[in-house]
Amino acid sequence: MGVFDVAFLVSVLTIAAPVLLAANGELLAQRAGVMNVGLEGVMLSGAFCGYAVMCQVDNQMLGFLGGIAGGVLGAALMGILAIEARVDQIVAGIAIGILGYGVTAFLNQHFIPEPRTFDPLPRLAIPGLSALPVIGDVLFRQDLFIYATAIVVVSTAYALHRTTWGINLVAVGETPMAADAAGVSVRGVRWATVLLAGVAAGAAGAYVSIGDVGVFRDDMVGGRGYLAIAAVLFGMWRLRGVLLAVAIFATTDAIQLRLQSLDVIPREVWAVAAILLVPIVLRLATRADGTRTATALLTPPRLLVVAGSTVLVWFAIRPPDVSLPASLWLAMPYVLALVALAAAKASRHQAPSALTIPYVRSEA
Amino acid sequence: MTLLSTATILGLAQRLLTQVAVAAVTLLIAALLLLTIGVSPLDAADAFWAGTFGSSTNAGTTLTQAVPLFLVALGWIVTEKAGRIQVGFPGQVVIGGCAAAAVGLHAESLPGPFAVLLCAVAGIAGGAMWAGIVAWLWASRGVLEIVSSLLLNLVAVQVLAWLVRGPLQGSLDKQPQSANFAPSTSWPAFPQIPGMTLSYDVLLAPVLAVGLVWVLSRTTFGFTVRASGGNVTAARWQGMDPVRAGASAIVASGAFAGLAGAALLFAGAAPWLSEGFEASVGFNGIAVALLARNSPIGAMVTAVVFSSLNVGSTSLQSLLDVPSTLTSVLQGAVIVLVLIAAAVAMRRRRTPPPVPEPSTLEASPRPATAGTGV
Amino acid sequence: GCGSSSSDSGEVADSGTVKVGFLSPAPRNDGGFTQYALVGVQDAVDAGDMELTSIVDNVAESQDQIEGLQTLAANNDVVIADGAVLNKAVAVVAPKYPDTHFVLVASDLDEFAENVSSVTVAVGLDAIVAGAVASMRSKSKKIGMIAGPEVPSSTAWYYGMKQGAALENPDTEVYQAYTNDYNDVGKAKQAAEAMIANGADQILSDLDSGSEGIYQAADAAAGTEVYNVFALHCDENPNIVGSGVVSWADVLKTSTTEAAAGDLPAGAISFGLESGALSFQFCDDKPSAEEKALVEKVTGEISDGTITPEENVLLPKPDYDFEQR
Amino acid sequence: MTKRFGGFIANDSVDLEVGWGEVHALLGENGAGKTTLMRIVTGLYQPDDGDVVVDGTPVDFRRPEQALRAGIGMVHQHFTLVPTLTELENLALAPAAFPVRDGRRAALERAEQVERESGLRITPDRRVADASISERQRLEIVKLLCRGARILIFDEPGAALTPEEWEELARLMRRLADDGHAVILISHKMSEVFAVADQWTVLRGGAVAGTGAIADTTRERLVELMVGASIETRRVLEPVSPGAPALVIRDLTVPRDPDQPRGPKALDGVSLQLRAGEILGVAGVAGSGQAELVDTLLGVRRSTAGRIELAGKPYDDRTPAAFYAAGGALIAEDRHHVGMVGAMRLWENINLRTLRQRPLARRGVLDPRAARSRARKLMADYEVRATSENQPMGRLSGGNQQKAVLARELATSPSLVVAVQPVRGLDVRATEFVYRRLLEHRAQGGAVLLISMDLDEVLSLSDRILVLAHGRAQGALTAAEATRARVGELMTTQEAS
Ligand SMILES: Nc1ncnc2c1ncn2[C@@H]1O[C@H](COP(=O)(O)OP(=O)(O)OP(=O)(O)O)[C@@H](O)[C@H]1O
Ligand SMILES: Nc1ncnc2c1ncn2[C@@H]1O[C@H](COP(=O)(O)OP(=O)(O)OP(=O)(O)O)[C@@H](O)[C@H]1O
Ligand SMILES: [Mg+2]
Ligand SMILES: [Mg+2]
Repeated sequence: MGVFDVAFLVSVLTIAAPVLLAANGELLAQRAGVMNVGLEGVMLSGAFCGYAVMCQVDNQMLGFLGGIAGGVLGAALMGILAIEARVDQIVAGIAIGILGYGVTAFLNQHFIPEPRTFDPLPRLAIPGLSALPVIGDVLFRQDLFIYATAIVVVSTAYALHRTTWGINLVAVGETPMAADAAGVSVRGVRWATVLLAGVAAGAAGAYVSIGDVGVFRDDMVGGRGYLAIAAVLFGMWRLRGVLLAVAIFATTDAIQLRLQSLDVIPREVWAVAAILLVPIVLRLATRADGTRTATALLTPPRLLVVAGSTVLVWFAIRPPDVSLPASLWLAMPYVLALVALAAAKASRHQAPSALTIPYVRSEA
Repeated sequence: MTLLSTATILGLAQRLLTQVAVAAVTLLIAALLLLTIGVSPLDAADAFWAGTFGSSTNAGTTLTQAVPLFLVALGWIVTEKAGRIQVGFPGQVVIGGCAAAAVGLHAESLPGPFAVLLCAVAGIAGGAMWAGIVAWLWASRGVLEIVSSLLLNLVAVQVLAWLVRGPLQGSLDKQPQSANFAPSTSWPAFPQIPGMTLSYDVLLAPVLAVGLVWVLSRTTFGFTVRASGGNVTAARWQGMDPVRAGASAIVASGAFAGLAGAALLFAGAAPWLSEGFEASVGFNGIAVALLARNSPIGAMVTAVVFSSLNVGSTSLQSLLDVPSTLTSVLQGAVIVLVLIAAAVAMRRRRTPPPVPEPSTLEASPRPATAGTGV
Repeated sequence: GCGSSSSDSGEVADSGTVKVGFLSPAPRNDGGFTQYALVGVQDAVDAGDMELTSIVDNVAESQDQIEGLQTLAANNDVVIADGAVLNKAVAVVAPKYPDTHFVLVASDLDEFAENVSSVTVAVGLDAIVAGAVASMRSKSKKIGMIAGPEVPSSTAWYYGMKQGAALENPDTEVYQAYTNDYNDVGKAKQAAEAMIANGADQILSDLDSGSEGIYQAADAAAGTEVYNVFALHCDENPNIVGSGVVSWADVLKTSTTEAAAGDLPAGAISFGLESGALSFQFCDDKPSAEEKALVEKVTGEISDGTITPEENVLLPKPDYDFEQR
Repeated sequence: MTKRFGGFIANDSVDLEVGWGEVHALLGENGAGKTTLMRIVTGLYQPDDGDVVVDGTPVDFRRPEQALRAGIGMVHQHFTLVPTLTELENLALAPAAFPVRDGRRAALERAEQVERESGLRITPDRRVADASISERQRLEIVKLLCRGARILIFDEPGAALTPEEWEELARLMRRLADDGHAVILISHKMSEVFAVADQWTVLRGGAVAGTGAIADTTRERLVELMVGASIETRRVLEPVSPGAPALVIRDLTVPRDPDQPRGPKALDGVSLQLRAGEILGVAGVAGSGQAELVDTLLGVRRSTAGRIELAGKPYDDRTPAAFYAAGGALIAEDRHHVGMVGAMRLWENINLRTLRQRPLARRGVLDPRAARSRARKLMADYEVRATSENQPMGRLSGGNQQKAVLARELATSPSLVVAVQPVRGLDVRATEFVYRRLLEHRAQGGAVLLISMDLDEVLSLSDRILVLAHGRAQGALTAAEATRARVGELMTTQEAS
């Protein structure tokens, strides 16, 4: 009985997709200087609006459009507060989080008389590619949303690095004064990215409700919005970093669900954990000038990591008869993220300088 | 001279007007929402008042519940002054509460005041320790405090989930709750108030507010913290240690949050540890501080406003069957409106901010050129 | 709509009408535990001279629960505290309102109180039957249970199924998984997929609206069968075999009616198989004769004491007045 | 044009007329309103009253973009570049009609065209953060030219440049004017003004004090218009017999990149000695190691070899705190970044160090009243103009910020003053004032390490001059030996292979 089989990989993708899409949108907004900690509320708005539209027309395409509209609505509120009224973005985000929950739950209770269920998005096999062993099943037998997410991520990479728009966006988040002086509308760029983030979060929310399972429940986004924000921060505002972060989160989450059902942690899990620790150890052993030494490992925190990996290797050879509490597994992605950040000495990739700082050109 | 004073009066009047306008709009929205579900707004106002300040018992509850919010707000203010963006309050409240609970469950034999103090100290230590991780990661590993604190929040939730199912589990039917704390460990309540709902910990609020203002404005530590917050590089070049100042500020803010955790458990009505005891105090505390424009004194007022929203919503539910979701809507709407009002009020008086300072989100506590690293 | 009526607040009416208040940590439309309980209370209210004055739902935090209970207690004769986590909050509030009768659902108080009756259902007994049936129907001899938070009333299903499965076939493996939320459909789906990938082909869902996720996982994996709890939902999905039916509505109707009449004894009351509140039921076309017989047999043996519940299958008995119905 | 900030009138019915093909100098004391006026012209501020007319058409700019469209561009003192982007990307930064296109290619073409026309060359793939000040300035100009600016405004462009760089810029300004552009130059240096400008306008207290052609005026007349009186600018270095060594540096070696101790060196075996009562000038083109020397003295950068002695004692444990404790003071080059906290009040900034010590602080508790009154006294002594000591430092005009920094650094009677470009951005009077202060300091037995790229400044103030080139000390000259030619020759010594 393998823990890491095809079904596992598929579930990693399913868990990752909505978080990734939302994080991708949020990344754009944050690179332009606007952080929306109320992303959870925006996703909920998308989830509910998608569901509400489905209840009316029972058409998934329109449902997703409804979800996107819901996301844009939430994002527009953020835009008004952060860009127009220039209030503190963190409080604005908190408010949007509360509102997103309250409004959707309220409308759901009072305006949708009977809870409905719909079919989730069908899985589409891509002819040819889906026949490939393992990869075919994992990557090319997915639903439309997952394909769309992949396309969006690739286009984001392109837009950020290969277009004038990307340059303008980075400038607006980094030195808005310079962008303004060059005639780039700081307001315009920020609005565009905030609304795009709303589109992404709305679609991701709609996937959580009508795409993945076909129902809506109060608060059903269940923290995915916060996870998306954590991914952007942990990814150090780089698309690659965000991808990695979401992959780590999704993988540990999927493992966690797997392992809960088993009484004993199988050997392969220990092996994978040990393998994951190796790059961290190497990293810690690397001096600033690039040389590797064993002596660099002799500080207490580093010794701890080394000792930990030794234990893991031992466990991989002789699995101990333990099952760990679910909480430990649930906390694992975040602990891993912290260890990775500490090991990476992440100071080089910095936050966009103008993140959360409203742009005021002169006395208004 | 006269011109100036007229301007000041006009400004004041304008601010007052916007406040009134906000209140009016919020009430209007509330009234409309209530009407859609068939509740008379007047009844609702009545129930809200009754639940929050209508009786001294309820007023006590409202004030007591404002204390943790206020403490977290103070924590935010400290880090804000130091130019750090630490959002780990939910986690620090949780861990502070857990530490306090762990001590409190074993402190029944101690005399009352001593046990109360010990639990408070344990809470402070727990919160400070949890924030200490953030501070360490920032100061010596260059990890952005906003990132690590956010991740640690998510870890703290799991620590609590494990504790109440494992080591601290203590109810007859194995619910994820601890046993009740001994009465001797709880903050005493004002005996004058029926129901003993007002704990003495409210006295912490004015004392700590004034204390914090004093520390920030009148001590070299506060001065160093503010200078570091204003311009890290300049502080360093002027012979201060902005890394230490920033790290101390983060730890201090964690201590405030930890104390809030202890207050939630030992000064509230529910003397036991359970999942979710944090009750969003961590994030709402930030809002409390920001709505008070980061003034410790102002935060006392905004904390009471927030807590009355919360207490009042419970009473709206139980008296008029107003659904809890509606009260969330109202809470969100109030924050949004207050934010907009503050922005409008500031618009007039706003001059451009001083020459751009280096970003407050700057990751590396030392400039990249520094060779004196660890 | 929730079909509740608003009322004037104020003192408990002098008239004969008994005022009832209801408080729940979950949303009232959770499609499960809370919703069934409300149906029972409503039935009782409709049948007797009672009035359901208000429903306070979605109160997750202890302080809010205490406040909610207090406000309800001040304005009602009977207060239903519908959820195991309310045990401590009821213990705090009840002594302050000696004239109000509290009905605590699905949990016991740590200490006896004159004006509190706790009503629980021995779901673990149902789970034994369900476990035996699932084990018999399983081809892979791997069965599982998925619940929300890991709390005793959920783990009871797991331990019961384990005991029941062992009765039928000692080699059957039983898995458990917790999504931490009775209503998170997506998580439930993923948990079910993981369990199916581990080989399980019979899954019991101790979830409310989260069950939908399990149905979908089962739809995607041929041969997977699903069991519900609390009520039969045969029309919701073709893969549903049956349900460990727990009639919370009946339990609550009985309790509310008795409490209103002043007949409900203080202390703990556990509803078991005999009371009819608990039974394992099949969807019509599903069971073979053999399986039907198995249900009869196990149910009988539990009732006559041949099968005694193992550790964790039943919640621990409180040391005060306890009544098994 | 009239512009008010609250009750304060920064521009008071100012008239300014600039013709095509001329270089127009805009002069005035610190805080006279020059920058404010130009910010209005470029759409950064909205005027309270008045019009801007371009080519006979009244225009109304709400955004810098509109000004740029009308052909007006400004090189700000604080560059409007994005440090994390490359030079080319900074050029490509523009509102794009069709944003999914990659504007880099077009930008490169335009940059090449500008290079052909004006000779200005950029390094497309270098990150702006890695470029020097003059390289950034050049990029700013290229940016404006690429966008088709015909009226170019330079706000104190000379302040950050070496003499050579200034010469080059001056030639460029002339050429632009000859090509028919209009150039507005804000400057405090008469030499600069007389070298390039055709016309002048002097602002005083926000109003126009006079205007005319350069050919018809004299320095003295302009200075008088600016400050209301003529200024004694002749300086005689009274001979002072130098005392004990205040600063000794032996064989100091500092790597360019702290992460690569064995990589290229910013300072390579530099030695120097500075005695009490002496001003040692350090001359050199930008990037010759001056910044690293200061960093190392302050302890924010590590040396790989060499010793430093401060006031006769070894100074090995180098930190800013130890530097000040040993009697050091620093007038930093980049005051915004390292010298002040813009959001804090003037009195706090003036007392940034003293506020943490006796007598302004006892046992960690401050005495704000005493600190305020000390600040007021220093403001009077050093002629810092501000509405009050409570004004946020960032709201002072640039020159007054510099004076506040001077007050802070000189008032504690340090034994060693490290002064880096001390008069950057100061008006004539303030400049004279600073020089006087430094000389007074010297006369009282203080030592001054004067680091400047302005040769005249170094030559006129120093007892001895050390020339840095490529991180090496190329020679130490006494005041008597030092001539412009001799120093200039040493400064441009080619790197030994
Ligand atoms: N945004 C503002 N808010 C308030 N006061 C301002 C603002 N901008 C400028 N001032 C004030 O207006 C006056 C004129 O400033 P301005 O920057 O135009 O002077 P300047 O002539 O450029 O001086 P300097 O030579 O020092 O650069 C100063 O007293 C300054 O403090
Ligand atoms: N955003 C702002 N808010 C308030 N005042 C400002 C702002 N930007 C500039 N000022 C004021 O405008 C004036 C000119 O600013 P600028 O940055 O051009 O300074 P400067 O005097 O030219 O500086 P320097 O001498 O350092 O080169 C200063 O008085 C400054 O305080
Ligand atoms: Mg200026
Ligand atoms: Mg200036």
